[in-house]
Amino acid sequence: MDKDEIKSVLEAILFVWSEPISVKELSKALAVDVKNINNVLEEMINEYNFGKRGLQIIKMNDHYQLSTRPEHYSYIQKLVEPKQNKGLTQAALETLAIIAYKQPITKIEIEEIRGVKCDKAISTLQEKNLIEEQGRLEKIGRPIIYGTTLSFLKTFGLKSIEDLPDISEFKLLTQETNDIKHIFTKG
Amino acid sequence: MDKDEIKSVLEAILFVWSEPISVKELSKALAVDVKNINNVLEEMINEYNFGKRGLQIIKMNDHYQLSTRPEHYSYIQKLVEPKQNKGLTQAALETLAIIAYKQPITKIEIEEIRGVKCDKAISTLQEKNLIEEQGRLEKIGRPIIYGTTLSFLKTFGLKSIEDLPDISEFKLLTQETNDIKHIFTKG
Amino acid sequence: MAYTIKIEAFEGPFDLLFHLIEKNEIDIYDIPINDITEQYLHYIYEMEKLDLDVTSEFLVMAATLIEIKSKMLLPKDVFVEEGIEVEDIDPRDELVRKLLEYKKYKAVTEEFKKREGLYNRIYFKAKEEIIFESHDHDKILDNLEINDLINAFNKLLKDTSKKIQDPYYNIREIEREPVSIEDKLVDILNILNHKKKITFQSIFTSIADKLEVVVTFLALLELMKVKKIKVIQEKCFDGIMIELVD
Repeated sequence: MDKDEIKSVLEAILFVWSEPISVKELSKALAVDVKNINNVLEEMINEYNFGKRGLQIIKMNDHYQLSTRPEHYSYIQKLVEPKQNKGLTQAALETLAIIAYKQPITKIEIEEIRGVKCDKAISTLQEKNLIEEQGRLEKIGRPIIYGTTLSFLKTFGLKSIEDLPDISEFKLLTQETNDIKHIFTKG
Repeated sequence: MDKDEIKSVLEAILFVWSEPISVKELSKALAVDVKNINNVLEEMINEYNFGKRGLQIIKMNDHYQLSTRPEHYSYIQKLVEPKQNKGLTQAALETLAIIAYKQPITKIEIEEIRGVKCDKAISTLQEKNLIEEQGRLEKIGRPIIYGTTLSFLKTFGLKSIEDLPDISEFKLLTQETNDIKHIFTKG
Repeated sequence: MAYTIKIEAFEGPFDLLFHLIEKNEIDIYDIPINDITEQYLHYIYEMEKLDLDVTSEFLVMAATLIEIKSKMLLPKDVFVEEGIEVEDIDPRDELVRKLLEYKKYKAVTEEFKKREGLYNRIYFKAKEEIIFESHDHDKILDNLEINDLINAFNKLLKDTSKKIQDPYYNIREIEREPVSIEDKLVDILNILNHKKKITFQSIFTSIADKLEVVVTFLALLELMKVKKIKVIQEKCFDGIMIELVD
């Protein structure tokens, strides 16, 4: 099977499947090895992005899914029932950001950073399947450890956790923190 | 909107819709005249056919639909476990159960419950005269409303629809489709 | 001096402190602890006046600020370590460290918000149904029983619950109609007008939604309060019965 044919079959399968499908399954269906499938899919992602296509291929870890592009939102919205997705609250988003970057993390650690109780935010995030319990810490009280889910990756358009925006870019705060003592001696 | 952009939006809409949609509705959604839409779609049909794409655009009268190509079906078949070939398929029975308990109901509502498209199951059930079209909903797309037939009652040895066994779980699964009853007063 | 303050909702004491620091254009590394403490306390006072929820965390922070303030009044210890003159740790140090840590995530939250919006603007389609049907079309309807229908339905239920647990499954939100206590009051009274006496459990059996359970319970309490219903339990651990008061 040549590359164009692989692309063609992959497009067909992604369309029919419509839900995230793993490279392994695609490899099995096409009888083409995983590495090859991954390479072709990466190429396809680029072609879709630069070819002014109406669709895009989303990657989450080793799963792929076909969807529309955000820029066509307003046209599609005219035809379908309005989405009623209410966004997450500030509290839930802050909690999610902390979990995303510091996972695995316990509730107490999250609360130390936010300075407030986070029970409600955590249960909202769990209900929305954005975070999950990933075990318990072997210390007093055996606190639950939280981490993000695969749905989280999809919802925030991330290929994997490594894809999270570099937090040090956010005003270089970590470095500044290290300098605090030094600055304080001046005051 | 230039031609490439129109193509891109059309592809997105055909994907989301994934069943026949009329040029008129497309024209309305894009605010581009019918003639222009038709021309662009003809061009797209050719591009899909000659570009070795995994998808094709099918034209039926003044309706268009995005679909896979029959030559890729054998690959898709490998992803699905072989089904029992006796009697109605699980898909058809599920669809029938939903229609029986929730009638009058639209295809989209059935698909929301089952999580997959149900065109084939519905057409089988119609062919076997177990369900019938009972009118149309007065909203975008004027979706068909389905209900069971007399032949359905006969086939399952029921005196009337009230005779169906009580399934309390049905309530949990289908709460969201309740609003249709308000829109469509049975008649 | 009379001045009005617009009280906003703050996510917590850090959020409020940041608001004050930004509003006053303060250098975070050199927080004028007197001013900030005063303003912070004023906010809490205003929040209480407006009956806003001042949680214990806000009060703990107030205590912390006051503690820092008092420590700042003490003379600084200066000591010599390995020949270098070192000042003792600034009492504000710990607070600043926490504030900066919080600020980092607050900043990243803005990025998350943008991304979340993006996701809400893309659409997926439903999976195609893939059926490989028997060719023996004429016999399809032979020997069909109502049990086949029920079995098919049970499998659907099982598949659906499996799917919901599948991490790759599309998040699909089903917006429920919000239930009001008033609705539930009417519901319960309607049932009682029919049956006169029902079990406590029976009201909850068909409810799947946590919120609806809570609302139903509140409705029950309300009906007891206005003496429309009577709730009886004959013996310990007996079933609880609900009766209409005539």
